[in-house]
Amino acid sequence: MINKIVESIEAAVADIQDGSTILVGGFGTAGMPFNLVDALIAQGARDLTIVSNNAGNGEIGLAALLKAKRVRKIICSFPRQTDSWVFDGLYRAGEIELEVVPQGNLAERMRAAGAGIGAFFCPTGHGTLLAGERETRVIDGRNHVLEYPIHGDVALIKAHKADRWGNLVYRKTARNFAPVMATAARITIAEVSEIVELGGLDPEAVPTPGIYVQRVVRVESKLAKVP
Amino acid sequence: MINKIVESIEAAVADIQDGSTILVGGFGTAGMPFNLVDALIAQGARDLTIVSNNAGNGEIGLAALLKAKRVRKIICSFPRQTDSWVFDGLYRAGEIELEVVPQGNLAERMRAAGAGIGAFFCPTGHGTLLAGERETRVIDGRNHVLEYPIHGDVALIKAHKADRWGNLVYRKTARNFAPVMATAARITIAEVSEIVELGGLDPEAVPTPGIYVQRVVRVESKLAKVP
Amino acid sequence: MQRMTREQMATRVAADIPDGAYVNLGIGLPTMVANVLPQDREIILHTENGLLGMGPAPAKGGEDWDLINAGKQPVTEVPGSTFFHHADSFAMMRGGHLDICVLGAFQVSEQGDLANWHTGESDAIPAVGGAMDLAIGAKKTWIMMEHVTKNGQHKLVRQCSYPLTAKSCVSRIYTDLAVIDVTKDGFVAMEIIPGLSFEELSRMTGAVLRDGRVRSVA
Amino acid sequence: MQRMTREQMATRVAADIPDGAYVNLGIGLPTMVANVLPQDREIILHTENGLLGMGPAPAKGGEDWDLINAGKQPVTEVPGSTFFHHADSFAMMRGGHLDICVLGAFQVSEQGDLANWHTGESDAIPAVGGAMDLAIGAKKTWIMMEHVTKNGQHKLVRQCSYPLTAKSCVSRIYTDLAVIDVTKDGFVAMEIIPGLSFEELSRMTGAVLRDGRVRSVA
Repeated sequence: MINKIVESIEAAVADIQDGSTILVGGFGTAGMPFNLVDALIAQGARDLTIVSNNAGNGEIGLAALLKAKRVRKIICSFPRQTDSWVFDGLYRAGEIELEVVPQGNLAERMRAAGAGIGAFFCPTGHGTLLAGERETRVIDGRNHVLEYPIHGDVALIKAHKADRWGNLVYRKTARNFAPVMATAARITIAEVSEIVELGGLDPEAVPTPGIYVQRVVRVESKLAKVP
Repeated sequence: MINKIVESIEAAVADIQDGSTILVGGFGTAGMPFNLVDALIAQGARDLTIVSNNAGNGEIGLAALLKAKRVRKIICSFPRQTDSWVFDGLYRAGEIELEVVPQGNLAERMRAAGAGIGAFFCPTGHGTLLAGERETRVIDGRNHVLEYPIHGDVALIKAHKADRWGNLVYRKTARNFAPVMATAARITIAEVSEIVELGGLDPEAVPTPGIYVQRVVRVESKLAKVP
Repeated sequence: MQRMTREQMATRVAADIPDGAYVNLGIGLPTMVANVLPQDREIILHTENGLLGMGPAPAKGGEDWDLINAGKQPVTEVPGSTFFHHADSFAMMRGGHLDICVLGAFQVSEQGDLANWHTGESDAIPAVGGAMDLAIGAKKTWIMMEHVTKNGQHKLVRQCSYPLTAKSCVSRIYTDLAVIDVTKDGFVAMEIIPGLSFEELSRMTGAVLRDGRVRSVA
Repeated sequence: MQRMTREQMATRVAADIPDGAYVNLGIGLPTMVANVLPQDREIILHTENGLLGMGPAPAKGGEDWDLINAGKQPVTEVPGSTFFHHADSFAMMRGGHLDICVLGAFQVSEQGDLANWHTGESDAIPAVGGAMDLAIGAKKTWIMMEHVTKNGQHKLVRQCSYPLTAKSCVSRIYTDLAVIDVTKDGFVAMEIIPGLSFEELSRMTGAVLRDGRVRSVA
């Protein structure tokens, strides 16, 4: 019998290795897996590469992971926010490596990783600093840049409901990167607010089929805005 | 006010031009937009390029369009079926051009067209006849073939329900290519069994947001298997 | 001369958005356009964090922090809205399906090059978000910004001195002084606020400006 | 010697599919595996036309022609199933998420090359379907086929003479005579049906065959 539900959040993250690349869901605080990130801090893995849209808000979640000096490098689209002082300080002190990726490329590169696409040409970023030394090509008269997949060792994501097969549904814009990250990581761990019986989700409306999910843990959702 | 619902199926297909590339939904008969294809036959456009998974079943739908000699070329993954005698006859008589594309590439190339991807590298078909003269590249030690988007002038698809914004939901495996084709065509025309009020579809469960749909027409669904 | 207020600028942009248009409003100034959309038009707003059919801000106390816009402010959903994940959302944008995106800018060049993500200062922390995707993705990219900086420096320029967001992507610029089309012949003033002459506007513009206004037969 | 029936072959394949596996069964012979899956294991079937969690054929009269498998036969959905579109379905396959796919074949070479889509005859109508995607997409590609053709010709060969579906993709072959692993050293017989000697099996195999059977200490 398939049962991806893990009883404790500590067990869910226990085997995360030093040096891992970890995809962390969320756009700002919406969809941010706060409980899993807290568990990762407690677990102690270090020298991590984090892939996430932002670089932490306030002093919680990713910001707390950064503050604990566990992160070697962050790949994100928008590190600078009004409440990203933890990241800002580390960056200015030269204590963290930053790779800025256009948000659409961030999503599409993880989608490529999950979909078996070796690389793709896309117009975004052509002629800008972020295209860097990347290969370019004119296709149909338009400039394109060659982009490669971003694979994760682990994805930490938040969903609304799950069943024991790992099928996940989300709430509103908290969906954001989670379904894409789930496809791009070797091990996807989801924190959810509710577990339903198998068959309790509408099969026409499951953004993340369970094949992409290895572990599910039920938690109290931290919905409130960062203070 | 936005109202994509067209009163007659004749009006829905009236402006399809000779020489168009038409993406036709369906996998076998599931999701095949029989009513729209019949309307296209009546409308009379010719010299068409058809992109569809199969090349028609029995004497109806795509097979009838082929029989009416309206199709110059078909791009599909699996023309040969037990009931594809219309296509088989035209092909052997040299009266239709065939491009066979692996099913995953067919889907992904239309997805690329809809997603603004200029080209992508993928392992499927490497070292086979179907890779033809395509560019290849070794990425991460694996052989890949470069594939280009397939754009449609028109997509003809079948859905289950729609609202006046063109939001579409599907039934079971009749979904297949339709959401992908809707993104890849300049004009997407959907036949549906039911029209609901705006707000009548679950916003968490709409595989085809209305932005991808230009016209919707209500019809009696032809669900029955081809005799 | 009375410069347009931010609200007036938003109203001016909104007036040009046709019924039925799919529109993405960038963070900052363009967000204000959502509040002044013409009531008699159905305009569908896209937010790149996964919602088509975004509604106005919720009433105080009605915030749902799972329902936010690209600026991370709470919003609402309208009937007919749909949610999707980030790759699907950017596919919608980058695939050319949005009719218009409205973005802020540091500089726009007469070729339509856009600089709106990085000041180029060496100690600045770069942050691009969806700007590069938006600039190249929509059918039309409009810019909404002050005509000159607070210090009076040009923002409409011959060549952007700031790092580019995208080349040749801007088709129209709405400023607090004018509406300017970006054409193959460069900047063309289509409207100028009352009390400001074309010559004065030209001096506040860092590249050749042509006069494209339709003159009324007086 | 008694060749295995198709049902016996299906049962033999099914026995090797572990609990919790995600599996795609190709059209034709492999479809039969669905009917003989061990009752004490939860095995989730993928069908490339957009369903994960495919169930058995419906009772007569209960067919829903919107719910079919890749062979276009009516099927059912099990609790926990999910539907998705074709690009998502092939992303699932091509992204390496399926544990096993079981395919039929014309020929398999000792390098694991697969030929199963085209006989190479000049008047044949080519039709590939999802075969090329399946062959390269799953973590393991297993083949289920007769050991030799009806005319006694080899199907396990040194080099495929038919056009390839994919190179170096097959890891195991289940025939009506044996279970053969495809290793870097070529074909290795892991099981042979009772009454057939290794030497006889070798003669029916068009490439070098090694004996990999575990001998019981007699």
